[in-house]
Amino acid sequence: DPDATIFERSRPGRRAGTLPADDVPAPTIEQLIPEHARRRQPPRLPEVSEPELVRHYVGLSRRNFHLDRGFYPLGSCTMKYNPKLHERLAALPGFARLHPCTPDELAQGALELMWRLERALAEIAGLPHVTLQPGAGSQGELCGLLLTRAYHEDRGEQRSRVLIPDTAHGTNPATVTMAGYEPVAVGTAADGGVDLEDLRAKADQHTACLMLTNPNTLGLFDRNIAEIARIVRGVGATLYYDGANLNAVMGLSRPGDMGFDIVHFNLHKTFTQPHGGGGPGAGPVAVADHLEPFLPKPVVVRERRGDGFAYRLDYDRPRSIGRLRGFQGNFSTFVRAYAYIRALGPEGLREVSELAVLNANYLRARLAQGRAGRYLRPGFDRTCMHEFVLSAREAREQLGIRALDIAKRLLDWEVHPPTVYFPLLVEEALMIEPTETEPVERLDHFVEALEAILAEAEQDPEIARNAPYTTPVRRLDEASAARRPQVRLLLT
Amino acid sequence: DPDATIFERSRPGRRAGTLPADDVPAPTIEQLIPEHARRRQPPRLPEVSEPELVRHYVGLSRRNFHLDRGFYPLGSCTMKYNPKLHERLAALPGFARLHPCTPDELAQGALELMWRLERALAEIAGLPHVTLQPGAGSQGELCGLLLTRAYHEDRGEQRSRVLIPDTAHGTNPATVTMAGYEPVAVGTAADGGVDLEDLRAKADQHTACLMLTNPNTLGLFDRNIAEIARIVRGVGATLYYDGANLNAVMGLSRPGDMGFDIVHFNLHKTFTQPHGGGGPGAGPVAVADHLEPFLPKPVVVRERRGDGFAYRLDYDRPRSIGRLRGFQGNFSTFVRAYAYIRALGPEGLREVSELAVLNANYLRARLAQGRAGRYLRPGFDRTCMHEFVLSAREAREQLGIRALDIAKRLLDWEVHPPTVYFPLLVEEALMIEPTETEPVERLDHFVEALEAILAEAEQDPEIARNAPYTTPVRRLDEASAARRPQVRLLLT
Amino acid sequence: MSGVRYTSAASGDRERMLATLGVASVEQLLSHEIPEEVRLRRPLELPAGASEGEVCDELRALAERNADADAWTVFAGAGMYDHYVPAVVDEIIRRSEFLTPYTPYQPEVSQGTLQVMFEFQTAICELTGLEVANAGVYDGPSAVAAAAYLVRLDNGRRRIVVSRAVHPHARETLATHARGFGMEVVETPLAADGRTDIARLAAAIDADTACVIVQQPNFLGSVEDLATLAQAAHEHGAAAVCVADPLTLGVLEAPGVLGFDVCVGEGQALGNHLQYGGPSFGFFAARERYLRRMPGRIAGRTRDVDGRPGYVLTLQTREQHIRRERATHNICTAQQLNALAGLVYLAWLGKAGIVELGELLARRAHFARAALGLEPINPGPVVREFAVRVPDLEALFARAYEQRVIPGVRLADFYPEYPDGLLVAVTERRSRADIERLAALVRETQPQAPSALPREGVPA
Amino acid sequence: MSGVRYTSAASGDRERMLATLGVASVEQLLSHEIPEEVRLRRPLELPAGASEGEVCDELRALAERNADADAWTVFAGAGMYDHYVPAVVDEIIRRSEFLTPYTPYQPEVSQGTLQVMFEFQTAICELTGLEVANAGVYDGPSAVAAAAYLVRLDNGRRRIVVSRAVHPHARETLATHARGFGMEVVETPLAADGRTDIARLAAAIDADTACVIVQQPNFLGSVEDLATLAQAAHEHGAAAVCVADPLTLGVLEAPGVLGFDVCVGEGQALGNHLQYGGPSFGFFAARERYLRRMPGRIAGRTRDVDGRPGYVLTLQTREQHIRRERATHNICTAQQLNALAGLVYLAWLGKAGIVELGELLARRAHFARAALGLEPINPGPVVREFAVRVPDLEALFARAYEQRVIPGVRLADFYPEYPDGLLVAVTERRSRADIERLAALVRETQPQAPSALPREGVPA
Repeated sequence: DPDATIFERSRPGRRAGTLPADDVPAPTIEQLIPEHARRRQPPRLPEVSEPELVRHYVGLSRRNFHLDRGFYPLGSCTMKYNPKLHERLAALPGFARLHPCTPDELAQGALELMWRLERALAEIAGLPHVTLQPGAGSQGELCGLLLTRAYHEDRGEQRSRVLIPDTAHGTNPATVTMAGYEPVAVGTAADGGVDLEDLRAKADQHTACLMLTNPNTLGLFDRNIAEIARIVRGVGATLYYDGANLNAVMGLSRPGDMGFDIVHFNLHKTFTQPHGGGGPGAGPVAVADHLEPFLPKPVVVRERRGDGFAYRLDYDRPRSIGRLRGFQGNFSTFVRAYAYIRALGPEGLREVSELAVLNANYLRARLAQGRAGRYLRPGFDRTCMHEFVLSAREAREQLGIRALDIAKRLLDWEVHPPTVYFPLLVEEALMIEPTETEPVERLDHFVEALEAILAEAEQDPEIARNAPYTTPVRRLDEASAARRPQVRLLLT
Repeated sequence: DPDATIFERSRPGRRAGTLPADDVPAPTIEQLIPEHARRRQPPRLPEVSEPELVRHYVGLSRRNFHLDRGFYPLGSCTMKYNPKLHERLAALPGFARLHPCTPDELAQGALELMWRLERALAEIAGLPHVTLQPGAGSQGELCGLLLTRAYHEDRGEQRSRVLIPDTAHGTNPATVTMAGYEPVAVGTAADGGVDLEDLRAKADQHTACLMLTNPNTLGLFDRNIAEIARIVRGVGATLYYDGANLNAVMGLSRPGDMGFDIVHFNLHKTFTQPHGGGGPGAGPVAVADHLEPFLPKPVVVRERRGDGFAYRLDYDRPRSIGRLRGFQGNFSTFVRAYAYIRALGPEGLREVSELAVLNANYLRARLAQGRAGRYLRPGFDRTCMHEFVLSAREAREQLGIRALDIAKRLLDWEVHPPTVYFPLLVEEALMIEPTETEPVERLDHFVEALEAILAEAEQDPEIARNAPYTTPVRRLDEASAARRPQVRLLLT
Repeated sequence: MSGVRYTSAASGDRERMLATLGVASVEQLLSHEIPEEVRLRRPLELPAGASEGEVCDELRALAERNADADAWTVFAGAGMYDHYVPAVVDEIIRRSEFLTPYTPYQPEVSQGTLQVMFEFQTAICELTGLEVANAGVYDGPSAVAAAAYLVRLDNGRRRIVVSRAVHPHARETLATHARGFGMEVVETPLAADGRTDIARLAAAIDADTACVIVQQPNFLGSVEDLATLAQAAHEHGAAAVCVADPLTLGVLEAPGVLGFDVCVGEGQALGNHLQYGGPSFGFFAARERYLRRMPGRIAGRTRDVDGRPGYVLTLQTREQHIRRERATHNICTAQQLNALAGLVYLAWLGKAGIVELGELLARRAHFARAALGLEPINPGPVVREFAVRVPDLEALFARAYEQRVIPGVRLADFYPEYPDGLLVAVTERRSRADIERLAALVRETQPQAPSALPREGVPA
Repeated sequence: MSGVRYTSAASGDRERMLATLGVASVEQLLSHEIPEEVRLRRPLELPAGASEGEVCDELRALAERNADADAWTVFAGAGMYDHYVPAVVDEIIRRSEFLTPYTPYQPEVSQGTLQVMFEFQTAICELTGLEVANAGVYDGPSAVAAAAYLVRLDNGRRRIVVSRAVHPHARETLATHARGFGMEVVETPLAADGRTDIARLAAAIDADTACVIVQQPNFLGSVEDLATLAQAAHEHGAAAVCVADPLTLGVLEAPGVLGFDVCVGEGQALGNHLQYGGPSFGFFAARERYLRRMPGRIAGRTRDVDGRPGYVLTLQTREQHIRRERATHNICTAQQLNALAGLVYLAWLGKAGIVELGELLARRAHFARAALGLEPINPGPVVREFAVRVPDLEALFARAYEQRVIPGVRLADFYPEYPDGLLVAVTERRSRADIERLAALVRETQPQAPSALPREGVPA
């Protein structure tokens, strides 16, 4: 049965794992663990042999689309190529097999790598201090807001609101709630940037922070960024940079230079940590001097020692907001990010952003023509940065197919669809981020696929509405999955 | 284009590889290499980026059936599971990154591993001396025949013929020719073993060697082996054991104890070196005392050194046949084979053979029933060892489908077909070796597939004749490929 | 080198693309968009790029300056453990098909990841004895904070009572997050035997207590009396939250069976490499009533239009990308690949293996505690880790380093009240010979150590 | 442990299977088949089996006792070279899909491997300047023997004239195999400059000479005059066989262009790890007329019944499994995975990279030879390797070991006529700093060394 779970492949008495012989002289388990704490029924884990274990997961893996198979223009996700070198490096025993409680003097290589990565991220952000601790973008956001609160409280201020443009990523408002603030939406102007009037009206002494992505989720660089910063600083709030779109501006423009106080990085986007089907990532945060005392602990400190330097973890940070997670953060993502920065250098990083912008604009221009130009109109018709948003409203109205149908039909072309229905501001949104690692022929193929899908829909919209056809499964019933959730196998 | 080669994906100016800067002060290449030797036109290697390089080969890989996907009962090939541990071990820098000219004193771990593997193989074969050098079974065979010649010449004898049962693997006669001997076929008796009468008639003072597989390619253990050995020894010839089927007898019966003088091992069969789509393998050879002086050089020697042992490569072997290949052989296959023997130990190895025999006999018994029993008759109706041979003659005569058609139709069931049309002795042969790593439900599924194919053929034999249908390509035109060979892409 | 690293556009490609755009250079595009006042007009101050081989050598040199658990014998634990990671785990998680896809928003082409999530949820439910689980959260400590937030969303109460025997990182993480949630954290002390002081904990619970949080085994390695603790929580209508070490759940009773409402924990011990602390994963299981407020991704089983079974991300209305400020948590990219490693490890270990391993660890821990001959801080039952007093800790560490041994974790780094405490963890990789080597190091460096315990089971 | 290692049949399965067979035990099956006189009635004398973690630790301990080229700076070459192996190569060859299939006898489900073979053949033809190539043979030395056999099948002559500048392993392998083929091997000497003595070689060729075999660059690293050598062979109707280092073919002219009929060689330098000498692969290219007698697997392009392009193993009538004793060679399992590594490496390097790397090596080799300041054995053009005389070799090796440097290969191990010879190879991994470190070691240990060459290019 190709659909069986690993539990259903279980047969009594089989096993894969082997363990060393239990050869110590010691009491039996019954003597060691009191009865109230002893497990009565062993967990019904699968009983499978190693060959069948491997076949099961190799088989499952084949039911995934993945970046090494084809184009993945998932807007806002920066699905760029993940260098194979990074996996080799992250697996080195000195990194992979290092215990987090290793005394600093025995972990100098790891600490030096973290220190160097912090310095590199600080330079890229244009802000002097970095914590690597947050385990993902969302933790980075929470970190930024808790830093903001600590900063204001340190000044004796209580502020309750965080301003967020209506184009923002969903994590922004969710984080605001979790941080105990009230989110306040700021509108978008006709050019796709922040509505300055609305911002001026809403920024006041209750404002703790403005969270902004620049370029924003429309892929547009906010040309009023300096003015925005002046407004926000004018009311004593912090200016937070959501680094999800940093891939557009490396070496071209720095958040710190734009006036931001706090920046989070998505190492799994800009710095090409593989996405793993949903993690791991990492969300380091860079801050300006006035926020440094509040950074999570520990921080990596470098000290002169003889001819060289010694590195240590500093826990003695009395004004710190504390911890966002265990230990030092997602260290192996630091290894990959550092290797990436070392390989590319300043010119390579700038070129990454330039080519990300070139690829996006080329694709945008190609899609402004033909049927795409007719049915998929730009959300905002401007030169974009690394991504852009189209609206399938005309497709829906003229052809009767929705953005979702186009997405599903693309699956039959062995192309991953763009992000759909985000940002919310754009009706029937298709958010397209090709990234710099795609060659032009993949972009051309994507255009060809969209043209064909639209042409076919002119003839028969049912084709797209019922797509996909060639995938391991077809459209799934999400409604009943949510109504009567079955979230585990009932074991017998 | 999913069918493009890497050369056709090439675009001028692209590249994947990066090299260190050329920073030494030295003359230019034009000054260094004389014009007559300098390349005029650079080789037209592909110009591709790393992301597209990866996608190309990941894409190609998906067009292969492989052992981690499903059942692979390819007779005589011992397609058993390849433990993942072995890949981890072979990749350790101390093994993978060791230069073959490393002085012995700096390669003690490698030499000790080779020594231990030699000892283990000697014990399994029941013969005291082992060379690991041969790079494959066929090189092992050649080694065995050259040892035979050297042995006879050393005794002042010239012998010209090598006896080979008509069931033998094709490499046996091919090797005999390459070794400058004349092959002489020996017939097969009604019980599937060597025809003793024929053997007695053909064994004489011209006979250099009898090459035998036991169990043979019919999967049958030759119960007259002791008598065969007496006959061969009686005429002064060597008795060579083709180790292709050693998986059937580990810890149960040893070639040395059966009377063989020379044994080759297929590390890529019995000792689970992955097949790699056609290599690498390794073909170590074990021999009796009287053949030891002639073994290829170097050999690994262990010497007492203080409290422990030191290992070295010994080249001072004046009667050696010389070399079959460069350096010390396929070292990383030794790592895997040694790890396998260490993990299993004596009980595990015996159990491997016992379960290989059990799986084969179970499958044989299941296939003796139903439609399989009607259309696929056993070549020789006996308890088998690790494999067995069926004849599709009845299927051909009654249903009009050949062994090849059955094989091709099995592809649609996501099962790899058995070996077909070998051994030649059995008409429309299907040679089935399940191996010990397969669970019974895979065997049952294979039976089910064969039953369904035969049932379907009763209705409509065209279905099998035109199979497969679901594979990346369908039946290919092999005749015109051979008539007008196109063996490279013509680059422009 | 420039212009060729991981990107595909050679100069000819760029010219063609720019021509399509009708511009002469990327700079021309950018100059209209990024105001000059915020343009960076100098190269970033970073070392020049390097070839793949050079980067590889440079990072290898850094890696070699770390005392890794292959080259060193490591008795450190404190929440992460040097277990053997089977080769099948690395083999599977490094397949591109699992390594490089995004979160499975398009279920039709993500059944591999989605089924993995479903299987993982099943395994976590089975281990913890609870009805529902998500597909993983960031790590153990943040899972604890997430549990408190969940309970707050559910019962609206504001106080969290947490035992001091819970991992200090979890308590610190909880405190940090609680400032955001607007919750108050009350910590209750250890008893003299290194376990949670049940009476003090029970006394701290009141009608505004959202939940009680304890850990099994606790940070010192002691086995807690879970049933009693759950009862204490429930008496005041508070939820009972257990932080558990999943690897010990082959021998320790499932918290769900003992009455706990939520069970979370650190997953590293399940097939994840140490990686200097991350990434690993946190797991999160609860009673069914919490399902619609749980954080994190959840896969659900359903059918496609042809009736074929399949999986989808379900209950997404809990999540930030749908519900924004009304989401139940802000988790986005989490730890899917690490959870996959955990799942493959559990399947590798299997039903018999997890019990065998649990027993092996418990017996080795006990053997080690006796063999060291030092005064135990927590003399009661332990299952993989224990704390002892070492009169001259520095002497022990110094001598141990010479033999490439890390003898444990200095307890005072976490609990200043134990200045001479050493927390020692065993795994199946710490052989009897390793343990005896550590005992010899103790004997060499601690001549004055009291032999407080009879050395049961240790051969004379 | 027993009964669970890599096998699937648990005891319940076995009972069910035995019941189907109507026997009580496997032993019962076996006892009818294997006569008691050849049954082994004791356990094999081998150490008891061990768990995966223990095997891993034991082999790691063995690996750590070797001076690998990551931990050591290795100037050894002699046919295998410490080139950087790009991560993409390992990534691709370790995919199960390439690692675990058999030889592609069923082309419908083996298009991946078959297309790789076709691409590999194309790359080898392009590198060597010849029309046809197979998909690889065992290694460089055995490829040389196979080339002689091919030529013998073609022209029926019995003598092989081989330059002493060809790799000693290739000459030894040739001699061993020639005994089987019934061919005579005639070796011709080196000239004083370390190159093939062309006059002596030409003089050795006669009407029964099947082929002439030379190597480019030769074993000492010298660039040979290939065109003249090919001409000498052809004057007597002998075939010209070149043994080539494929990595140097970005800067050295293709042997096919210079008149050679067959070109073979060792492929290790192309993306294969050193592995203490194997496995790697040999390559084998020739003029079209040899195609139907070539050894080894060959993939050919064709079409399927639907007209779709595809690949098959072709010309199988050359092969042992079809033609048995009339096969043109006995090759069966060869080195497909290693050839794949070679192909991926060549594609990684690319058209520009192979020239760049060739130039880099030639310039570094030249720089190194000058920097060492020792008397060269082969003073002419070299491209990656060169031989020098070292007055006190043992002192150099001893001092070098202290710094984890392997300074090269002792030439006397291969050519006793050079007792003080050192063969030094550079790769792109041997940085200028590494070379200068070696030069310093020479200066420290060889105070009496003559500085025979002007140190061109070396800064004062």
